[in-house]
Amino acid sequence: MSNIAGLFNYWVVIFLMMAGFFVVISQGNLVKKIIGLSLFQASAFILYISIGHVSGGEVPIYVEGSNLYSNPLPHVLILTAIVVSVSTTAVGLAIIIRIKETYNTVEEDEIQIIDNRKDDEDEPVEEEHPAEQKEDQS
Amino acid sequence: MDTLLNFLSASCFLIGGFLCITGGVGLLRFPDFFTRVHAAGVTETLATPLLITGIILNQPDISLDSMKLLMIMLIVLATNPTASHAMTKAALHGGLVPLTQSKDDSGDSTEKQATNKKPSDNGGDISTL
Amino acid sequence: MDIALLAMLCVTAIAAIRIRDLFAVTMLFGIYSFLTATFFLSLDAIDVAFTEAAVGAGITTVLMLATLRLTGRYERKPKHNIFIPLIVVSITGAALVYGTLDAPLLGDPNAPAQQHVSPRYIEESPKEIGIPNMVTSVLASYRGYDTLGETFVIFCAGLAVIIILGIQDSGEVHPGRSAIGDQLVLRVVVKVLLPFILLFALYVQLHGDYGAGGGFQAGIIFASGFILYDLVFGEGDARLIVPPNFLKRLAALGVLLYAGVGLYSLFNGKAFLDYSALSDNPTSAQHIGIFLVELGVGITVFSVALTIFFAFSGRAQITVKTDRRPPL
Amino acid sequence: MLFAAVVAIIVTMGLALIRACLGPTAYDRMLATNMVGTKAVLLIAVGGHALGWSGYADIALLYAMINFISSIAVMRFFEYQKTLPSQEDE
Repeated sequence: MSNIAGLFNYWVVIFLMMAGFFVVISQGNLVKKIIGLSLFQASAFILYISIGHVSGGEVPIYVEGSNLYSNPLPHVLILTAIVVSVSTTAVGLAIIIRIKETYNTVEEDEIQIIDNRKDDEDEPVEEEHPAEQKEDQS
Repeated sequence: MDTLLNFLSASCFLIGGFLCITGGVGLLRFPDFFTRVHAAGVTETLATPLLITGIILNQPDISLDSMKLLMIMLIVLATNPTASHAMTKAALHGGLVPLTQSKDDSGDSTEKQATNKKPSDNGGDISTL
Repeated sequence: MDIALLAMLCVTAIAAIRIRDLFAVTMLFGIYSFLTATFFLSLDAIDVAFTEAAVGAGITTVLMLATLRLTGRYERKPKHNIFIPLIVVSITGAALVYGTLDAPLLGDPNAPAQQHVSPRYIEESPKEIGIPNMVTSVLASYRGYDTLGETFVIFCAGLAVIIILGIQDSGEVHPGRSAIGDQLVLRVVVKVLLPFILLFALYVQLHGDYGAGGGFQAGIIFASGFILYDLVFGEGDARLIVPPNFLKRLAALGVLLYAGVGLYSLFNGKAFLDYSALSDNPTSAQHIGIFLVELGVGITVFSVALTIFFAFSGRAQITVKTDRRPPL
Repeated sequence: MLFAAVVAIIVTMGLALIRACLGPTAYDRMLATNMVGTKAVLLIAVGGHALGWSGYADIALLYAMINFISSIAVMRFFEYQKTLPSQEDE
């Protein structure tokens, strides 16, 4: 019984992780994929913090006369990881915006279809790219 | 004095908790958006000060934490009604129609915006309950 | 309380999978971040809760919404079968669950993770570094290299977003044009609230040694103050106050400040990022070093977050104007 | 009494979460999201006081601010997006 209570956290984390993973591999929309990735990341954070938790321990801020603290190391790792994750998410979203502007869709299947069509006939590619560059310079 | 404070904080917690739940039930059960705003906004605005006053009264003495809690109370009191108000205005502007007006009245002079609503957005909400 | 929070997390995740309205999914993601942060708090990770609340619920949601505005709100129904992904996910999940059976129980003080370097941090850092918050001392002093690397990653992410999306100067934007800026109540409340948000950010920055907080959180909160201003008072108004060109330099300045502290100690005959070069008294040297480093981190995070937001919202403007070209 | 208040807040959070999942219109979801945020602030304040966490007030303060910012952001972007198609039509 104590086993179940002690491992319950991990199981929920695994469930959440798999939910994120499922979104990433099964959904076609790129924005939704990014959201799934974020879900996955958030659950990985929970896993780390769960590992660092010490029952009866205190917040790792030194107080006179107390000597049982939670492990500060996972907190440090995850603190920086959260900020890094938002930066990477931002880069991913930026790429999605460019994909939308080039292909006019964010659905994976449609992008693939357009890509295949471009491989067959190279003309549309040549037409599309100068237009993009002009927009950048303006 | 102590018992009085304890009694006061306990009643604050009780009433605050009760108001919370009423707000939640209202949010879930009321028929359309504007009544739900009413349920959520009004109860939250009273429940938050009650609960936070309860915490402040429950603390052994006045400390920095009490001041911070007071700040929280002020901020929630300022932002929560504002958010509700802005949301209601946005909804009205975005084409939701209050329940009191039937669909024919929605072209009033006050709500010209209501006419160009998007069916995909509010198609289901009036007929849900 | 923990179990209730975990259950709500699961419900949110499932709902996020099922709903096709991406706006709703983004809002659910905001709720998810709030719940995660509350859960962190109940696991004693106060600094992490701080960061997750500011980043997950604040910045990430805003960025996702800004993207959705450009890419469209509704997701199409996926065409292919969902059973293969479901099987893959189930197998992976089962393997992971099997792996946890040997894992140490939650809160076990004798778990391997609690044995290695952490006792040293916990016992020595209040004496060696002289500040109560162990997370800050590990972050900025013991693992200073790591944090320097993370700061560079954030800086590079800002650069990448600028390269991909481009960023406009104030001349090309429309100050005062905003859909909700005409709400008087909102404007007044935001005007009153803004100084407090910025003040709170400074408090978090400077109080990080003693309580929860530090450069990462303060930078994000400071940036979200400006983002709030930009949201309510219209596109470009914030850009007049903090021009994007200035922001780019500010981001570089933060990283340079951090690296400069390291170089300073290097030129004084100590190891890179060895703070004892900064002062004769080792404890006060650590104080000065941590202050400078956190300041550098705060400046970088603030300017990168704001740059990314400007890039996203500025992009929205361009596409509105040029989206009329025929689809492929 | 503290315990009762914590339970009440958690129950309310759950109810608001259900509304956020069901919500027929996007505005309902906004409202429910806002409410979950406010309830999270209260949960941290009351629960932190009950369980004796240190420094919970800072976090609750931050939550109150961020909650406001994110609900404003949702409104702004949502509203803005809705006006786009009508502009295109004209």
